[in-house]
Parts: sequence; C-alpha cells; structure tokens
Amino acid sequence: MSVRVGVISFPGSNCEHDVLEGLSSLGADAEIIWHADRSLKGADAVIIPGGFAHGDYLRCGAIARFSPIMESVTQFAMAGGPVLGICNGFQVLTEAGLLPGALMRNSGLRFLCENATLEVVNDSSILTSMNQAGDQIRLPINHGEGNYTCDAETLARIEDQGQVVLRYMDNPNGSVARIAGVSNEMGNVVGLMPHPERAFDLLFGSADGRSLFASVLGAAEHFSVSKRDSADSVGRS
Amino acid sequence: MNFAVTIDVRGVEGIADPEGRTIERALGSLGFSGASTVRVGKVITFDLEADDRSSAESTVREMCDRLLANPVIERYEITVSTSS
Amino acid sequence: MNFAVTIDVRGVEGIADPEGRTIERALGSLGFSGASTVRVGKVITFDLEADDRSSAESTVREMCDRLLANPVIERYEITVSTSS
Amino acid sequence: MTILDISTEIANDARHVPLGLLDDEYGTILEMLGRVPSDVELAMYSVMWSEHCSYKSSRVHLGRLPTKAAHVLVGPGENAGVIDAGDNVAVALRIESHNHPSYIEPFQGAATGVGGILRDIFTMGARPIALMDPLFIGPLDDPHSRYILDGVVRGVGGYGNSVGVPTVGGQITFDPCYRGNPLVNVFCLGVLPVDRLVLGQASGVGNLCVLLGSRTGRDGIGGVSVLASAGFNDAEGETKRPSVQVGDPYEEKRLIEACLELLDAQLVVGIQDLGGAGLACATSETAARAGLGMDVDVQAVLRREPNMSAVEVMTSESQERMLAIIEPQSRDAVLEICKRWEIEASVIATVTGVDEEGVGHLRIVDGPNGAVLADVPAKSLADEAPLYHRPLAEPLDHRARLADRSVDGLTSPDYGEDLLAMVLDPAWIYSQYDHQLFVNTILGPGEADATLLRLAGPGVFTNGKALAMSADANPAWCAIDPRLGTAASVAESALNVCAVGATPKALVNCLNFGNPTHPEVMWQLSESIDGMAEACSALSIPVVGGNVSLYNESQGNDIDPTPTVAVIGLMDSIVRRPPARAWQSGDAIVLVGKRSSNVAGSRWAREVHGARNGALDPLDLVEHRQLCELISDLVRAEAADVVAPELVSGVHTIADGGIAVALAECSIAAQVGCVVDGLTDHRELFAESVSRVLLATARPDELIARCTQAGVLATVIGTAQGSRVVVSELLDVSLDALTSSFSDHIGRALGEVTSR
Ligand SMILES: Nc1ncnc2c1ncn2[C@@H]1O[C@H](COP(=O)(O)OP(=O)(O)O)[C@@H](O)[C@H]1O
Ligand SMILES: [Mg+2]
Repeated sequence: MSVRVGVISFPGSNCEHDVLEGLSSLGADAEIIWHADRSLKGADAVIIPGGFAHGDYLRCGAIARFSPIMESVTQFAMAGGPVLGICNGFQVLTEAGLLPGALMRNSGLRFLCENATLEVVNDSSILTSMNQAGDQIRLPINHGEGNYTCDAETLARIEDQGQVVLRYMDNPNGSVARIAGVSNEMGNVVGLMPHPERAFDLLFGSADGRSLFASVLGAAEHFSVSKRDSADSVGRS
Repeated sequence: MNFAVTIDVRGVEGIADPEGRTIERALGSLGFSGASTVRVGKVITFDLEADDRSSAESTVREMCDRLLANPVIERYEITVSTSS
Repeated sequence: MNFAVTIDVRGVEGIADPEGRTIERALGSLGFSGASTVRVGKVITFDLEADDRSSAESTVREMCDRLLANPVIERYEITVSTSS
Repeated sequence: MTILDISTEIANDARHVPLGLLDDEYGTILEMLGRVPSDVELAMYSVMWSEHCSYKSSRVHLGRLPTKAAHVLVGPGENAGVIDAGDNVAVALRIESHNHPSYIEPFQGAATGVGGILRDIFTMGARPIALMDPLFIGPLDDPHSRYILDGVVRGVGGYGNSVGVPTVGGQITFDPCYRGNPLVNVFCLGVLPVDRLVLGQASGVGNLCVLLGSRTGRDGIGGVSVLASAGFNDAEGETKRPSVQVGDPYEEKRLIEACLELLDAQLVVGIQDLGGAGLACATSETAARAGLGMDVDVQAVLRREPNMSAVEVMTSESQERMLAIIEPQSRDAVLEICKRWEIEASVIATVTGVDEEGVGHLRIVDGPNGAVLADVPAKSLADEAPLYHRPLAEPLDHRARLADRSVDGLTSPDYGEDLLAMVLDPAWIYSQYDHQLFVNTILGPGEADATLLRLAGPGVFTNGKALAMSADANPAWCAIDPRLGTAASVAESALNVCAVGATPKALVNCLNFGNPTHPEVMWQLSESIDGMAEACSALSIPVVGGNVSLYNESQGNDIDPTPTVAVIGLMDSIVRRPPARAWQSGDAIVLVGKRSSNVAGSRWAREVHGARNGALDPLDLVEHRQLCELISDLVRAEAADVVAPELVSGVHTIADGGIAVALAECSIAAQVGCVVDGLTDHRELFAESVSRVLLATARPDELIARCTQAGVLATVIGTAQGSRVVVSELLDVSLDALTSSFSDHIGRALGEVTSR
C-alpha cells in the first residue's frame, strides 16, 4: 500500500510541483495541500517545500507559520508524524519553533544556486535512514538566507543529541558548525536547506536525493502502521 | 486615538552581522576612516488606532513577540508617539 | 571625539512598499486591527571618530550620499550623539 | 462643430511639447479629431505614440523579417510569439529591454524588466518556465559600471528567484560604449497546452474588463514618453513627481497563479498585461484588436495614493497588473478566484460596439454617470501612430574602415597573458539565480553552448522532449558591419542550439540601437534587420517576436549596434545528458568547419589592441546550415542512445575569444589541459569566424569520416591531456592559473568599491 504525503503550499511557494513529482516517481500518493486548509487529509508524512512563502517579506517563513494549516502540522509533529522542511520549508519550521535555531542571510550576502557536497552526520533521522553516517552526497542549494545559527548552548545540545543531520563539506553560506540540516529532539521533524527533489535523476546532475525521499517514505509507512495499530487498540478497548 | 509607531529591530548581541561588516569595509575603501562596529537593522513604522498609549504599547509589544521580531536572532525597541 | 551615529533609511514618499503592505495584511490576519501604512526601512548604526560634531555630521552625510542610501528611491535621517 | 485653426493651435505649444509630441504629430491628432484634445486624450496619445509603444521609427523596416513557418501559432504583433512543439504543447517566447530604467535604478530597473516580460508570457496562457538575461555593461574597472552590474544582477535574481521562474542563461558583454547606457535585455519562455492559448482581445460587446493585481500609484508616469513636470503646478510638484517603479515578485507570483487558474476555468475571453503606457495601452490595444470600443471608468480603478488625476491613472506604469476581459455572468467566479490568491480586482470597463462609421471608441468617464474625459477611436491610439521613414546614411568612414587591414599585423609579446585576461566565468552572475527550478535543467548556464531543458512545466508534460535556448549578441562584429555582424550573431545562436543536439525552431530579437535621428543609427538598424532576415531565411528560422530599444546614447555617443537574438530549438527525445563543454584525457581535439585567420572584429583585437577596423569573414549560410545539421545530428545521437559507445565526448562552438578561449573553457571545465599543434599562427588562435566547432573524440578517424561525408571540413588540431594549455609556439599556461583567472574575473572586480 502506498503512503500518503501532504505537500504544503503557501502563496509564494514554488517547489511544490517538483517535490510532488519526486514523490510520485517513488510510488507515493502525494497531494498538494493549500495553506488556508486545516486538514492534512490523512497524510502519513508532511513536506513543506521551498520557495518564497509570502514573498519572504519580514523574515523568511515568519508569516507562513501562522497559516491555518500550520496548527495541524504542529499537532501532527507532536504526535510523532514525519515532517520534512526543505529550504523555505526549513525556515518555516524554525520560525514555528518546531526546529531549533534560525536561518540568516548568507555570509557572502548573495543568493547562491549551486551544487553542494554534504556529509551525512546522523543516519537515523527520517531523512537519512537509508544512508550511512559519513556518506558524502551531492545536492543543489538555492537560497539567500541559509546561514544556520543558534546560540552556543543550543549548538552544544543539538550536537550532543545527534540532531545535526547534514553538514556542508565546504560552508557556502557561513552556517554555524557547517550545519545544513537538523532534526528536532524526537527525530521526526527534519529541516534542510539543500533540495533533494532536484537530485532525482542523473539527467539533471545527481540522483542522491532519491534515497533521502525514500527514507521519508519509509518513516511515513512506519508512522501509518503505528497510527493504525493504536487506532485499532483504541477501538478494541 | 492615532499613534505613530516605530519599531527598531536589531540583531542580538554576539550574532555576526555580515552586512554591517561589509559596509564597514566599503566605507574604508571609499576613504572614510574612523567608522567602527557598523550594524544594520530594520525599522518598521506604521500608524495605529488605539484607545490610549498604554494599550497601544502593549499591542505593539504583542505584535513584535508574535510576528515582527524573532527572539532567537533579534531584539526590538518600540517608540509610540501621538500622531501630529 | 567618539560619536554614536544612527542613520534611518526609508523609501521616498509615494514609492510602493510591497513588504510593508504584506506585513500589514499579515498583522490583520493575526487579528491585530488598526495598523495602517506599514513601511519598512533600514537603520544603520556605528561609532565614528571625528574632531567635532559638525565634522562628524558632514562625514555621515557624505557616507549616505555616496554609499549608504540610494537617493533615487530612499531618503535618510541622521542622528549623531556623543557616545557615553 | 467649432472651426479649428490648426496652425495657431500648434503654435501654442504649451501642451504637446512637454509631453514629447512633435508639432506634426499634434497636427495629426487635431486633424483626426477635428477638435482640440482633452488633457486625458493628449496624454494618452503622447504615451501611445511614443517610440517605445508605437515603433514609429523601426516599423517600416521590421516588415522585412521572415515570420512564417508551419509551426508558428502566433507571430510578431501579439504579446509573445508562440510555436507548436507537438504533443499538444506550445511554447511562448519574447525578449524585451529595460535599459533606461536600469541605468536610473539598477536593482528596480532590472527587477521590473523581469516582471514585465513574465507578464507578456503568461498573458498568452503560458506558464513561464525560463528566463535569460543578456547584459551589456561598461568595463569592470569603472566603479559606476560595477555598481550597475551588481544592482542589475541582484535585481534579476531578486525578482526571478522570488517569483519562481528560473533564470537559465544569458550573456555578459563589457565594453566602454555601455558606460553611460547599460543594456538589460530579458528573455522569457513559457509552456502551455495548445488549447489554453488566448489573445489580448476585448471581444464581445457588453463584456467586462477587470483590472487585477497591484493598486495603481504614481509609478513611472510618462516613463515611455517624456512627461515633464508640466501639468503639475509647483505646490503639488513634490508629491506628484513620478517615482521609480518598484517590483513586487510576490504579487506577480500570485497574479500568475490566479491568471492561469482563470484561463483553465475558461472564465476569460481575452487578457492583456499592463506595461509601458499602462491602462491607456491595455485598454486601447485590446479594443483595437477586437475592432470594438470600450468605456473605462477611471473612478473604478483601485489606487495606492489619494488625489490621483485621471491622466495619472491612465498613464501610470504601476507594476503587476493585468486586464482580463470576461463575460458578465463570470464576474463572481472571477472575483472568487482572485480572492483565493489574495489578488485585488475591480471591474473598470465595458466593451462597447462601433459607431455608424464602424469605429470603436475608447471613452474614459469619471464615475458611472460622470463627465466624459476622453472619447477617441481606439485604433487611433493603438495602430495609427505616425510612421517615420527616417533618413539613413552609411557612415562616411565605413568603407575605409572595412578596407583597413592593419589588424592583420597585430602581435602581442605574450599570448598566454592575453588569454588569461580574456577568460571570464559568468558563474558569478548565474549562481545568484535559481537556474534549476521545475527540475528541467539538463544543461544549465556555463555547461554548454546553449541551455538544454526538459520541455515540461507544472501541469504540462511532453513525451521526453527537450528544449534548447541561446541568447547572443556580438556588438563588436556589428560595429564593424551591422549586416554581416547580425547575420553572424544569428548563425552563432543557431549553432549553439545545434551544439546541444536540438533543431532551431524560432527566434526573437531585441534591437538595441542609438539615437534614430542620427542617419547612421538608422542605417545600422536597417542593415542589421537585413542581415537578420538573410540569416533567418537561409537557416529556416522564423522570427516570432521582437523589441526595439532606441535612444541608447550617452553624452551624444551612440552605443555600438547591439541586436540581441535568442534562438530556441527542440529535441524529440532525450535519454541522457549530451556531451558538453568538456573532454577526456587522450581525446583528439577536432576543429570542424572552415579555418580562418581573420582577427578583424575579434575580442582579442578589440580588448588587447583597441583595434576596431577590418572586414569580417564572409558568412556562407548554406555551408553554415550544413555544419549546424551535422553537429546537431552528432550530439543528438549521444543524447538519445544510452548503449552506443561515445563518438563525441565534448563540444564547444567557437565565438568570442576564438579557438583560444574555446580551448581554455573546455580545459577548465574538464580540468584536463591540452596540447595543440595544428594552428598556423596567433591569428588563427584568436579569429572569431562563426561557422566552426571544436569536438573532442576518442575515435578521430571515424568522426572525420562522418564530417567529410557531410561535406564539412574537419581537422585534428591537438590532444586533450595534462595540466597545461599548450599551443605550440604560441602559448603555454598552467590550468591552475587559467582556472583562477576565469573564476575570479568578475568576483575580484566586484570585491572592489562600487559607486553610484
Ligand atoms: N547574464 C547571464 N545570466 C545568466 N547566465 C549567463 C549570463 N551570462 C552568461 N551566462 C551563461 O554562462 C555561459 C557562458 O556564456 P558565454 O561566455 O556567453 O557562452 P558562449 O561564449 O559559449 O556562448 C552560458 O551558459 C550562459 O548562458
Ligand atoms: Mg556567447
């Protein structure tokens, strides 16, 4: 049975179709969900794609996090549902407080669209379960504000608890500790600046994004089974 | 009553300000010496209808806490004055 | 002498401010009513070594004209005070 | 009817002159109307009859361009050209300039240039999927030119990235002639299901016109003409001064989605973007195209600022606005879709019929039953601007300069140094642009001679087709010989498209020239159009759209003629990335095409020696076409067949910088150097004759046989190997030095001070 993935779209989002196409090519049943809706329509995983929600005005992700759908996303995350934020989606998740830290302007003060080499740091996250720690992968980056930052205490904590998921090999945007992706404490919410959906086929340069999405689908499957089990047990009791 | 609101949003102490650094360098190479610790912030202004100053101030504070500033990286300062 | 310089940079009158408008809409949908003509500007602060206040002021004005503000779309306001 | 004394009225020039209308033009208006025009009428004529909107100086020449082919669905004249790409998919394309606004305010000028061209594309019903930005800027050692480059690149990226349309290519030229007048050209391409194609027509008497998008403010009023401060009295002068247009990509993004949704729901009869001349243009053009009239209520236009006059409302160039013509019963459904996308919309006009003489009138009224502020034939604004047959003159020294062969004797002490100074990586520019969105980009900027995209977009799919595009201009060639230079630019662009395996299908052009009242400039324009027509006919590439930008001059100096062309091509099926700008160690390097030792018009002659004379190599378009077809076939075979062993492992066309730069770029891309011993002298190293390609192959005998069979000359000139670029007796530089000169060229300069 294929899992259902909800791809959230805000006014100004622009990578939702690309994410959808990637998910579909892996056999997932994926659907775009409009930010003004409240229901996740039974999704087993949620992806917040890249783009410029609300024009990136004020701060990236600052306005989007108040969209009606975000309440449902927060509840879903609290319940252990897998949530992935890509690029602008990562910014939304930090603004919403679902992930630690914040993303600031690239240290070079310029928008950067290029390929980056990344190191998989934690291979047990919902994003990286099909990789090995230490793997090097190639993914495109495309952002003006991907400079990850957090205070020293938070940094020590997330390093300690294995919440750093991906690191840049060279640090194109000045992120603290070369961080490219982080997870929450529970490990079910992950945000990353690079774009796995742009690396699905060698025709476009890299296919390293496939295993990342496949990992998310695995987590979705797992979550969907546990959801059904607990629903069953609730029903029986 | 109508109030004129000004909110100064700046980076918290200790966080790098690459834009400020770049401006500092550019000033230097344009031949301006003597400028140091350049920092760049944001200023948001608007008119606000409110019953009185203290309710205006508390509304603005709430706007900042919820939306206008991100406490992880920013701090803010509010000025509320009666509009002329 | 050391001066504390603050430069407020805003869009000229009549120019569109899409960011301000978007923030205004966002405040409205968060349930904050009563805010209007939201505009977003920039504030630049730094320390400046200068002989006296008037030379500090004229230096800052020149910095603005040459680098810090864009006269085609922005106007600026300078505050120079003796550092504490 | 009052008796009109036309000559007295013209002599009283307080009204038309400040609006940029000539006495004769004003006379024509008086005669046409048989009365003195109102303020609103006069303001509308001044913007609609401006050079920008009416093409009054260039139109008599543009008719010579070939525009027809079986696959052309829409040719020049509409907002964009449209071609049939098969699989029920069409492609819309157009290119425009935003030169003067980018000089005044580089960031906003470039940003609004992008915004404007996008609207031209989605107004056809197409989803924009690609932008390209040919730029022409003063030299990098000039602080002001650095400031302009920085602002323009931030502006293109700031708008394009945010609106969600990738910028997948472009071109950059630095030359002193652009110091006081940079050129910012922007190309856009969109895809659509063929049956979503719509035109900018206000058909159907009784239909409503809805203005969608941003509110109308005092932005860029008279931007297309020269509306001076006349009409504003002094007290109001400060607040009423027209301001620079500010782009809002977020508004445009929602506007794109809303308009495409309206079209998909079949709620729209016609649609038109608002560009230069604002509402005056959009209302008169849509009415004129339908042969009908329109009643416009200025009060119904939503405004950003209080106290705007009707003249200001009708001529404002506020960005991110569209005019949709709908049937009255669709009104609620239309407004509902706008609301969902948070787009403001208001019904501002009604389509009206024709009078007893069959003339449709554009009437501007002040409120539903208010005063009539204007009442003129819609066609008179849109189609009946004067046409000028401006005098042409070949420059007096032109023949002598062609005959001057002093370039043949130029030499340099160190050709390696020359090469190091010439290599330049535009990655500094395109890495600031999202060039991958929609995951279509197979060969992106910097990877090959043309950009190669999968032909697809959200909701639009084909059967594995690919789309190639290349934007090219060579002002150095055109300065020497505008006719041959333009033909060669077209030839280069077509060859670039073939070099990624595609077949050229259509061309759009942006003709950037100087002051049309200079007879030499009109001669350049006319020659250039003839050159373009010759090349396009010979290569069977229809011209489906264009744009003319005149008055590009500063301090009385005209820019070099700069006809930018963008050629697009199609490939039927793609399975793997075709070979591009690279090679493998051990490959033979084959020069395909006629050999040349003519450095006239070359970058080397111009940049290293300041030499601008001599005649270009003649262009044999029949041979060029053979070369194009051969290269396209060879590369397409590589892209189509996964199992066949590679015959071609690298391709690079030879253009500016000649063989020298082509060798350097392949070496840098592959990080494998080369040893070349098949060139006669330094002239052959730097010559820029256009019909030539470098191929890299592991099986040179087989490749040369293929070329010979096709009637194309091919010679092995060297081998890819090692970590140096070596050309016997001429140069020997390390790959490392070359790579760092290449990569740092722009970044190093931009690290320096920029200054307004
Ligand atoms: N202004 C620009 N914006 C985006 N891409 C650019 C720009 N200028 C150049 N490029 C890209 O850089 C590459 C090299 O450009 P150019 O040197 O003009 O190529 P060539 O000489 O092979 O035609 C091309 O892929 C081109 O699309
Ligand atoms: Mg080129």
